[in-house]
Parts: sequence; structure tokens; C-alpha cells
Amino acid sequence: MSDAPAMRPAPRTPALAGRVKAALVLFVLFALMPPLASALNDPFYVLIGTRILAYAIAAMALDLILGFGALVSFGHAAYLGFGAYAVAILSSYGIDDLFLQIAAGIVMSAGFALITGAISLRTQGVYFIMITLAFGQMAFFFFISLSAYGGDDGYSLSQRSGVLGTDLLGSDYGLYYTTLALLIAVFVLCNRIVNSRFGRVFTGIRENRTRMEAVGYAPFRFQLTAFVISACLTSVAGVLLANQAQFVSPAFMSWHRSGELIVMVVLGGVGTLTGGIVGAVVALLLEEWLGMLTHHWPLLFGTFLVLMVLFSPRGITGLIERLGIGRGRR
Amino acid sequence: QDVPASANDDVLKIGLIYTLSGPPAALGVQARDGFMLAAERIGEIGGMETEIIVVDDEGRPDLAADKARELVQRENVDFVVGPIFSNILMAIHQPVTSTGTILISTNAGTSNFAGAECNPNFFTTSYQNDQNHEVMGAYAEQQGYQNVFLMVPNYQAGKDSVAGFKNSYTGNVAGEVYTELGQLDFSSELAQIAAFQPDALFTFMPGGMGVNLVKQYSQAGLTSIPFLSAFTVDETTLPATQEAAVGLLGGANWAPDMDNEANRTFVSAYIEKYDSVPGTYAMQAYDAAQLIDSAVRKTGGDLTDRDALRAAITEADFDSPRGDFSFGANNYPVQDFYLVEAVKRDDGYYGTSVKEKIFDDYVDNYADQCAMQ
Amino acid sequence: MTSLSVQNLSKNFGALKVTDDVSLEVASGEIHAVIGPNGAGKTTLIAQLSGQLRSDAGRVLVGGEDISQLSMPDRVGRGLARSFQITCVLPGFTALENVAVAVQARSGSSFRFFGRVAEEEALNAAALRALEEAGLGDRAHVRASSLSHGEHRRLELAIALATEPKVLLLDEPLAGVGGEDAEAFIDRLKRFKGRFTMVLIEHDMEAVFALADRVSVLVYGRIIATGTPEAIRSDPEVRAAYLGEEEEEVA
Amino acid sequence: MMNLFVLQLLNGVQLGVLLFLIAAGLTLVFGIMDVINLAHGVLYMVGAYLIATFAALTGSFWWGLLLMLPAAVVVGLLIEVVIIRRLYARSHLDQVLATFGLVMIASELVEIVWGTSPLSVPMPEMLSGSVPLMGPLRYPVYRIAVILAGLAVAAGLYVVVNHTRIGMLLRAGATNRMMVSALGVDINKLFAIVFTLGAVLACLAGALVAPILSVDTGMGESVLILAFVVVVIGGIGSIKGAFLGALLVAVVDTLGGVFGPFLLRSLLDPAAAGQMGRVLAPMLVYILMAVILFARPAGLFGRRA
Amino acid sequence: MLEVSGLEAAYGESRILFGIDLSVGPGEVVTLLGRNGMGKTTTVKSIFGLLRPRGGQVRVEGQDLTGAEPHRMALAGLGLVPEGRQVFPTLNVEENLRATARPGKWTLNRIYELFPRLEERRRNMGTQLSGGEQQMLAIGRALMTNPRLMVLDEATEGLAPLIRADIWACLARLKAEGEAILVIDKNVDALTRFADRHVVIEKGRVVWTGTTAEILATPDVKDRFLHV
Ligand SMILES: Nc1ncnc2c1ncn2[C@@H]1O[C@H](COP(=O)(O)OP(=O)(O)OP(=O)(O)O)[C@@H](O)[C@H]1O
Ligand SMILES: Nc1ncnc2c1ncn2[C@@H]1O[C@H](COP(=O)(O)OP(=O)(O)OP(=O)(O)O)[C@@H](O)[C@H]1O
Ligand SMILES: [Mg+2]
Ligand SMILES: [Mg+2]
Repeated sequence: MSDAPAMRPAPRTPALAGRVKAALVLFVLFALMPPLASALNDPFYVLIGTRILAYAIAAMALDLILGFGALVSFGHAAYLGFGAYAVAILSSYGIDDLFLQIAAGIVMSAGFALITGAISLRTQGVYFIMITLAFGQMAFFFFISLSAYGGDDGYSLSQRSGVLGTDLLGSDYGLYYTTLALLIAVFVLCNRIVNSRFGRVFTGIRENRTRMEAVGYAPFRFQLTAFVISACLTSVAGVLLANQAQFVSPAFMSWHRSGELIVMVVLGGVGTLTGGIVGAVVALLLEEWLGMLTHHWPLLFGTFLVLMVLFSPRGITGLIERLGIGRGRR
Repeated sequence: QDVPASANDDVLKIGLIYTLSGPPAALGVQARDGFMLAAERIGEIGGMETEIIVVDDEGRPDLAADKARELVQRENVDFVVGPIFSNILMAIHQPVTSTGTILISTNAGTSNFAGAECNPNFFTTSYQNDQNHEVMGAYAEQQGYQNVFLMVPNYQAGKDSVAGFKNSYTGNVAGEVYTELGQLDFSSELAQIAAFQPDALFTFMPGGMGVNLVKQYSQAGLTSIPFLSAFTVDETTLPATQEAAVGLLGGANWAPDMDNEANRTFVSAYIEKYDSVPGTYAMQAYDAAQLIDSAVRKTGGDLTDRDALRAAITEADFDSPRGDFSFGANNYPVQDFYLVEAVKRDDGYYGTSVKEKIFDDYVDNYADQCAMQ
Repeated sequence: MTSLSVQNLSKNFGALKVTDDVSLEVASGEIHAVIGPNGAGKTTLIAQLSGQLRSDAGRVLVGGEDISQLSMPDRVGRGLARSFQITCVLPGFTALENVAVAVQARSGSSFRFFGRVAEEEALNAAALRALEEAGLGDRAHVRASSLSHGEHRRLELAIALATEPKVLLLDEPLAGVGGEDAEAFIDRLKRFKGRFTMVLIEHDMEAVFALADRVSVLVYGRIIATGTPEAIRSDPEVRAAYLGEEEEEVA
Repeated sequence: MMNLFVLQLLNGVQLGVLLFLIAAGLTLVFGIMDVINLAHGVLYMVGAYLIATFAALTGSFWWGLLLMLPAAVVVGLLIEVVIIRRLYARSHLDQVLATFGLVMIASELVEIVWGTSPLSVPMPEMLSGSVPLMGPLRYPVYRIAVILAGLAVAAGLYVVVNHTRIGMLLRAGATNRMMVSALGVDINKLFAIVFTLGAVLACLAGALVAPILSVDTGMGESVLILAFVVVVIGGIGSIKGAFLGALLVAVVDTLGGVFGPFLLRSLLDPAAAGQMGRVLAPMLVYILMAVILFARPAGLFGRRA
Repeated sequence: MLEVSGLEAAYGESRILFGIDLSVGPGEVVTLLGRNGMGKTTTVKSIFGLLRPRGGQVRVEGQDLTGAEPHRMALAGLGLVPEGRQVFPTLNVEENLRATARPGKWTLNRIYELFPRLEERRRNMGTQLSGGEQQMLAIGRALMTNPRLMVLDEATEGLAPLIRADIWACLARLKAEGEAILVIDKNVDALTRFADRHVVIEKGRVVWTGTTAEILATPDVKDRFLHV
């Protein structure tokens, strides 16, 4: 019994190797989707695809702190909103470069996350969930009262952002592939972070805070850093969503949206990064597809969620791994 | 402008986009039912084989934008009809109208699209959002009220409502209270009203908020203070408030008891089919179907000539249950507005009833900012 | 030279005086045992020394520097490490990772976001060394949550060792370690003698008398006696309050 | 002004009791059994719909209430046995996901069964009308009855949780089910009973507020967050905390909404004050929660885990 | 009283127990010995149904309770002092004792007599106790269920020598009162003073069983399996 594991050689890349492979497969599939859609004479799916990929970015960014740090932020939609409003506000001043807008979204998000994160991190567990909700709602109500950008009614964008002076995003394909590229970049970044020194400490704090303090780490600094990183990455998704919908409204920031992000992560599989992507894809596609089948799609979708929890505790990635497709046990 | 691909086949395709799930669904459901009722009565709309696609925007603007694009780009519809809510309209307006497809709003009528951003592909069969509030302002003015208490939810439409009311009311404002969106309990506000004893209350509380307010208003024994409202006491909320709402006043462009042939047909058919009294939302969607029918017939089923089609729509050649109906230069209606009162009808249902006409052939305040003259 | 100096430390929980004006000098390289009845305040004392609990009064000095106002992580940075009486490890990490993360705390910045930490040989080697010193080398790649109770106790020690402390506070390291394993454990601790200063809390008198240079007896938050093991063993007050007759057999 | 202040205070207290009534079941299930049940709001809504249906059928509020109770027991038990039972040992996130699914299912079912238009429950004859208070101000009798009901529920829960074996076992079971079971208690049965009790409380809250508030498909959702806020402000697992938390939220919300603008006006010019007030008002509850959690990270009466 | 035969158990895919046989007669004291990580606690968990056995049988007074829910074992007369104390953190001392109590000769007062320390701390929460106090509480809690067979997994860990001696005295008294006891402890010498029989396990298998007399007569048992 106990001898067997002891004799095993050190697993060099234990946790994520399988999942990185799974993610690669996903990315290839994503890249092939648009040609397929146009071959099927259904280019419209490219637009839906863009929305899904943008949510995948947000879900993955949330998983970074939720899965690896047990920081369940229930206010992450605020950062989607910051990204989206960065587009609206800058473009109303005639600044429509994507990168400048992303930078602006990141700056806004980093500032907000730094302040609210520092306060929120005094609390833990469910209290953290609720205090992040509180800050998310404050941001939400702030933008509702922002009459200059339509308040509650939102603000519609006359055109998409430019990329270094080109109109790359003007075509749906350009927007799709830009989103995909950013998704991959964010994935690589997150993957590096969780496997780094920083990531190990951050995960350790999730596992046992007191123990980490007792070996000399001050949890606050690590958690706050991760919180800010996650917020910034989420705002990138917001910039893309604004371009996809060509419309910005506080609805991007409501707590429902924060809740949906959490649902995506948990559905996909917490603490796996790939899970965030899978969760976003499955949740949004299923919604789309069930919506076509019946007007009462929430009934089916809800049933699906319940069944997933009851029969596959580690989400979809857990299910896939159990079926032996992406072997990488953790 | 390009002619949409759809225009070339001989099927008339119409996409309905309404909020059909969640708490605010009651309005969208009425609108859809109203449209479908008309479609059923007409049979082949515009004399063409008709296909109607109904989609639910779930009250989410970003989703609505996608759904609208799906209707236009994937389903190649000729008309998009809807939505109920202004934020949804803001989100779908550009995706629909920029492709040359015609968008007919059956409820939301925001000021920007009435004014500076008016668009030849955008029509509305309802009103400009402020108008019902203006009706109540004018009524308060006419009654000589000197001290009106204003209470609206704290969001864009609420603020617009106060602005609309003040547009035609010049008296004093006893108090101006912005309640939380979705507020349950108004006891604190009602206490203020009781303390101020204003000449009247003006409020705009759509949906469940309105039901709560109306019930609590009568429970608090405030019925002696006139209750003026818009979008608060109507056929979507009366089944819930019932007796508590009777006698409360509102501003509207129509009421189900209006005395004309078209209206009698509409209302009785609706009641028969859905076992409830239709509200404005149903009527306006019903008219949208009639409008499309009349316009397409005029063009003889030729959907490729967009200019002709638009011109035909502008003529608005159909019998609206509300009587006079025509389009202004900004494609918003020019119509009459009434003071309505909640009553228990002879057939046992609750509904609104016309009390008096306030505005005749009323043009909205933004029309002159529209460049399409 | 004094390595750890505790001056007039106090702590109350409500009306309860858990630490009552405790002073203690521990020389560099010394193993100083603290014994006393259950609930005497030993763990509380450790918690105060390590900064987990804030003291109501008194000072703690390490190597002459006053660390009373520092947080727990900062005290670790000053060379003060502890183990826990009630197992406190990272359950989802392997034993090796548990220790490596402690090594990492002492070697370079942890704000590195890109390099793969699992491939840092220096960390792994040091961690493995600490595991072997604690007698857990063969379980390095087992998840901590799958270790048995006795194995957890060793992991506690390995983690404490890996922080390379100047002063090591051990709270009942031997609890749950049985038989020959316990003897080997005592031997190991003996070998650490001189490498760093140790404050040892134990109810295993065999271990205390085998290891300690000096022993303090804590009863109801007060130190009632300090002295060599021999002196303590024969102190009648200590026998009455703590040791009882079982001790006679061991002696 | 003074009169108004007192009255508003009373209104705040009344709203607080109402909130507590709604949050009571949540405290029980979330605070003590440690199950995050997002479906609490749905149960509250179901209670309201049930009484609306039964009251319409029987023509009497009281019969409606009486019939609602066994129906609520059935609903609660069903949910426990089919879904919740399997979630006790799972993480909060799993509970969130499953009960989120449950919310979707239940809301849709309610929509299918009862449609989307709001329903109404007539006020019982006995409790309608209002009593004079001060000057022209009056107070509805039904609300006084609601306050009494809330106080009764609070007292009952407090006793059950803090002074009975059941309460002890519940608190023990929430942290260590296995151990409670190993010491001879059929924890499954116990939790089933208590979850059902929580569900009945939620339904009861819905039924009691139905004559005041509209019965519509959105009522559960708007209340859910507020109920969580109340529980968290009070400190998870504390009945006393939830009760005071509810009062605090309600009083701050009520008084802040009324007197906040006055306060702002003394600091800013009227236009800016009005603008500012409108921005801040909806945030008030959230600001309150953030401030309390900042000062006391585990709520007013919570214990830090 | 308790009969275990061929008990097998595993955590996920790693098998820990490979057929444990052991029995405790009425009024008998049996020890379970073995080095760290050999499967003692796993055996206890499998007996109690805290871990579902993969094979074998657990019988209490002839009744087959293999894999039954834990509370049925307890109701059948087994009382558990678990490894690692596991007191209820959100209950105070007195509530910890009372919550799962069943009527019998052990009452709150007798527990407080046995552990005066607990009475002094009766209003403290479970986590606000010292390690040793928690251990006393765990023992007291099990006694309060008035079992006919006590199972103690490292019950004297972290107790001061004086208290430890009290526990041994208490167990001896229990035995005198006719109660059966299954005990795991590292103080083998103390155990041999009052235990009747001993079971030694190694890597999930029983490698030696015998009476106290036999274990004292064959010192190499300790050397071979326990290295004492
Ligand atoms: N939860 C678990 N998951 C996986 N493996 C486990 C788990 N708990 C224990 N093990 C493994 O099972 C084996 C036996 O453990 P067990 O706790 O029964 O040992 P023990 O004899 O009680 O040891 P100790 O004296 O240290 O308490 C050990 O190798 C341990 O690593
Ligand atoms: N948070 C707290 N609140 C109140 N009392 C506490 C708290 N923590 C500990 N105590 C009490 O303080 C006393 C000292 O506890 P401590 O853990 O320091 O004892 P100890 O000497 O380590 O005992 P042991 O040898 O049993 O581990 C105990 O009586 C305990 O009940
Ligand atoms: Mg201790
Ligand atoms: Mg063990």
C-alpha cells in the first residue's frame, strides 16, 4: 500500500500538463471555428463566438483568484464594466485605439481593485463574497447615475475600436481572432503565474493561511496582488465585449453577471484555468442552444447545473478527466 | 444603403424581440400576444406568406444586441419589432437599422431617436417616453394643483419622467423623492407624503414596484390625496392591485374602453383569446402588425424597394384602436393623449377607462431636432 | 549570549490570566523545555512569541532586537519559527511542496510571476533535506492530506526546520509519534542542538529530560520553577502539580 | 420634523422586522447548517404564490395560510431529499452552483404555472385598516401584525438554536457532520427536518408579506441579496445578529433616504446635494455593509473562523 | 461484543487495509498497536462507517453492521474518541458534552469530577481550549454517550503525565465496571498494565495477536513490529 506511492519518481509537471494540452486543443478548435461557420454559411456564429471567448477571458481571470486563492469575488462584473466603459468614454473623446482603451480599462480596474481589494481582504469566506458584492454594486449604481453615458439606458458605440490605426476589428473575423489571441495570451500569463513562486504562495494561502504566516509570508500582499491582476485581466474582457455588442450599459456590471462568471468557473472546474474557458463555452453555448429548443430553457439549463454538481463534483474538466481524456490527476 | 438579402424572396419575415422571461416579462408577453393576435386575424400579413420569429432578450442589452444581429444577419428578417425597454432599444437600434432592416418599436421611444439621432429605418407605434408624464403634468396644471409630490425610481427613466412632468407643470414641488429601483416597501415615503399633505402625488412605478405602492397607498389610508401616475396603474398591474387601484389616475394614449369599431374588435378578441384585458403594450404591438400589413400591401409585396416601403409605412394607413394615428417627421406617432382612471369593468375585469382628453394630435418635444424633415 | 529574551509577558482572555508576567532567558544554542499541566498557557505563550497572538504587556527580544510589535511573518523573517501542536499544514500540497514553500520564504523574492517554481532545484533539494531530517523523505510526493497523524507531526517539524530559524519554537513535536520513531525523533532533535536555539514544549518526559538543557515549569500562566532537568525532576512542587507518579517509573 | 423622525424610525423598525422574517430561514440554513441556499428567495416566492392560490380558491386569507403550510413542508422536504441532502458535505461553491440551478428551475416552473403577471392576496378583513398614531399619521394594523409575527419567529428561533439540543446538534453538525453521526445522531434526518423548517419559514415570510407586496416572479430575487446582506452584517450563524442586522439595514435605509438629503444639503449646494443624494441612496445598504465588515470582518456578532 | 473479520479499506485508489481480523469481547480491553501510518486509524474509521469498507465484516453483538451509517454503530453501543480530538468548535464545553449525550451512568457531573479543568472552562468554545483540554473534552464527550464499548484513538496524546495517569485509572475502572475497550496508544507499557489482548498491525495486515502475558513473554514482538 503505502510503499507504492513513495517509490514513484517525482512527478515533474503534475497538475496542469494535461490541462494545458486540453487548452491547446480548445484553442485549435476555436481557431477553426470561423472558417467552419462560413463554410456552413452561418458567419453569424463568429459574433457569438466572440462573446463566448470574451467571457472565457473573464471566467479564467476570475478562476485565477477563485480557484487558486479561494477568493470568491462576487463583484467581478464591475471590471467587465470598467473595460466596457473605457471604450465608451475614450471613444466619446475620439480616442478609439484598442490598446489605449485596454490600458485605460486596466488602469481604472487596478485602481478600483487596489482600494476595494485592500478593504475586502480584511474579511474571509462568505464575508468576502458579500463585501466584494457591495463594492460591485457601488460601481454598478455609480454608472447607472452617469447620465452623460446614458445612465441605465446605456450608450451605443458607433463603431468598433481601431488597432494601431487599422480597422482590424471592423470585420467580425478580425474581432474574433483578436479576442482569441488575447484569450491565449491571458491563458499563458495565468498559467505562468499559477506555476510560479508567486502562484505557489498564493495557493498556499488558500490551503492554510496560518501555516503560511508561520513560515513567513504576509498573505495580504499576495492576495491583493492577485486580486488586482485578476481585475485587470477581467477588464480586458470588458473592452472586447463592448466592441462585440457595440453597446455599453451598466447591465454589464450587475451582480447577475458576477454570479454568472462564478457559475462558469465552477461549472468548468475550479482551479484549473481551462475550466474557466470550458465553463464559459458550455454555459453560453448551452444557453444559446437550449434557447432555440424551447422558451423554457432555464428549466433545462437549471437541471443540467444541478446534475453536474451532483454527479461531477469537479466540474466539466473533472468529468473529462475522469473519463480519461486529459490525464493529469491532481 | 444595401438592400438586405432577405428582400429578394417572397416570404415576409418578421422578428419579434421582447423581454419574455424574468419579472418584467408581463409587458413583453402582452406585446407579443398583441402582435400575434393581429397576425392571426390578418392571416397573411401584407398578403404574403409570413414567418414570425419570436426571441427573448431576457432583459439583457448585450444579449439583445446579439439576438438582433442574429435576426438580421442570420434569419434575414425584413422587420424587427420590439422591444419594451429603452436600454434594449439602445442596444439593438444600431445593429438593426444600420443594415437597412426596419425596426418598429412598440413601446420604448427614447428622446435621442426622436430628436438628433432619428433614423429613416426606425419607427415607433407607441410614444416618445416623456409624453405620458407630460399628460399628467398638464392635468395637474389644469386642476390648479399648487403642491405636487413627485416620487420615481432612481434610474434614467425615472429622471426622464420627472423632467417630462415638469415640462407641463409649473406649480410647486412639495417633495421630490427618488426610490431605489425594485424597492419593496414604501412605508417611509408614504409617511412623508402623509406629513406633507400635498395636493397630489405624481409617480412612475412600473411593474411590481407599482403594485406594491398602490396596495400600500390604500392601506396607509392616503386615498384622499389624488394619485397621478404613468405606467403604474395599467392592465399589467391591475390584476394584482385590483380594488386597491380603483380610482387612481394615469396618463395614456389609449384605454381598452375607447369607443370605436377597431378597438372593440381588438379588445374583445384579446379578452377571448387570453382571458385578460389588453394593455397599451398589447395595443401598440397590435398596431405594429397592422402597420406592417398596410405598408407591405401598398408596395404590392415588393420588399426590395426600401424607399417605397418606408414611404408606405409613413402613411400609417390602418385603423388603430386608439383612433387618430399618424407619423410625425421623426417617425414617432402624432396622436391624442388622455387621462385614464382605473375601474372595475362591467365584465368583471379591472381595466383603465378614459376620463378626459388632455392633448390632441400631440407632437413630441424632440421632433424639431430631427433632421429628416 | 541570550538568543531569546522574554520580559514580563502577559495575556488575558477576558478575566482569565493565561500568561501572567512571564520572563524567560534562553541562551544561544540552548534547548529550553517548557512543561506544565494542560491549559497552563504553554501554547498561548508560543503564540505570543511567534506573533500569532498580540500580548497585553511585555516584550520579546530575539538576538537583542525587540520584535514585540512585529507581525508573525516579520518575526519569521527575524529567525523565529514555530511548529504547531495541532497539525497545521497545507493539505492539498505534497509533503515536498509544503516544505519547499517554507524554504522559498527564506530564499529570494516570492514576487516572481513567471519561472516555474516546481523546477527550482535549489528549493526542492533543500526541502528534501529537511524532510529527510524529519524522517519523512520517503513520503515526499504524497499529498499532505493523505498522510497519517504521526506523519503529519514529522511534516510539522520538517517545515519548521526548512525556515532555517535562529530560534525554533516546538509545540509538542512528539505528540502522536510513537515507539522507535519517537526515539529516532529525539535523536534527531539532539543532533540539532547548537544549530539553533530551541524552546520545546512536551508532555513526553522522556524526551524532555533527554533533550533539555534547562526546564521551566508553567502553571496557571506563571513560571513556578526554572532549572536543570535534575533539579526540576526532584522539585516537590513540580511533582505535585505536574509529574505525578508516572514519572517515577521513567526516572 | 420630530414627529416625522419618530414615525420614520418606526417605519424602519417595521421594515427591519419584515426583513428579518425573510432572512430568518436563511440564517437557519446558511448560518447554522452552513448551506448556501440561493433558492431561499425562490421558496419565499413560492410561499407567496401558494397563499395567493389557496386564498383565491378558498376566498379566505386564513384558509390560504393554513393550506400553505403543509404545501410548504412538502416543497421543502422534496428539495432536501432530491438535492440539498447531497450538498451538505460539499463546498460552498458547489452549493452555489446547484442551488443556482434550482433557482432557474423553480422560477421557470412558477412562470409556467402562474404566468408572469403579478398576483394579489387580499388583506384579511380582521387586520385591514389603520390605527391613528400622531396627528394626521396613521399606521396599518396588518403591519403591526407582521411585526408581532417577526418578533415571535425571532424569539422562537433564538430559543431553538441557542437553548435546545437540536440547536447544539445543528451547530455541531455544520462543522463536523461525521463526528456528530459517529456519536449516535442521525444527522441526515435532523438536517432534513431543519432544512424543511427553514423552507417553511421562507414560505411563511412570503405568505405574510403577500398582502402588502406584489406577488410576482421577481420577488424572490430582489429579496435574496438583501437577506444575505442582513445575515452577513449580523454575523453568520447568529440569530441575534440577523435580527439586529435587519433592523440596522432597514433603519439606515429608511432614515438615510429621508434625512440624508437634508444632511447633504448642509454640506453642498442644493443641486449638487440632490445629485449626490441620488447617486448615494441606492448604495446605502452596500456602504453600510462594507463599513461594518471593514470594522468587524466577521459581522456584528460573528465569530472569526 | 465487536467482531471484525477480513476488513479491507482504501482511500480512493490507494488500498490501506488488507483483511483485518479482530474482536473485543464483553468487558475485555484490547489494544491495537502498530507504527505510524500502518492503518490503525483507518481500521477505526472503517469500523465506524466513517470510511466505507471495501470488504470484510463488522459485527456488533452478532448484528452485521458492515458499512452502516456511523450513528447506527454508536446506537449499537460504540463510543468514539477520535484521533485529533475533533471537538465541535462552535459549541462551548458544556454543549459539546451535552449535544450527543445519551442517558446512563455518565452524567455531566461525573465528567466534571473526572476532569475538573473542563468545569473551569465550561463556557469556553471548543477552539478556545488548550490541546490537552480538547483531548479531555473528546473523552468526556464519548463517555457521555454511555457506550458499552469505548474506542480510543490516541486519547492520551498531549495530556500531562498526571492526567494521563488519571485516564489509565479511569479506563481500568471502566473495565472493572464491565465495559469493553478498544484502545490505540503509543504508551505500550501503560497499556500492558490493564489490557487483556493485543493486536499488532503492519501495513494493513494483522501480524501478531496475543494476550498480555504472551506479549510480555515474547519481547521480540515489540522489537519486530513496534521497535520499542
Ligand atoms: N485521507 C487519506 N487519504 C489518503 N490516504 C490516507 C488518508 N488518511 C490516511 N492515509 C494513509 O493511510 C495509511 C494509514 O493511515 P492511518 O491513519 O490509518 O495510520 P495510523 O496507523 O493511524 O498512523 P498514526 O499512528 O500515524 O496515526 C497511511 O499511509 C496514510 O498515509
Ligand atoms: N481564545 C481563547 N479564549 C478564552 N480562553 C482561551 C482561549 N484560548 C485558550 N484559552 C484558555 O487558555 C488556557 C491556556 O491554553 P493553552 O493552549 O495555552 O494551554 P497549554 O498550556 O498549551 O495546554 P496543553 O498542554 O493542554 O496544550 C486554557 O485553559 C484555554 O482554555
Ligand atoms: Mg498546548
Ligand atoms: Mg492514527
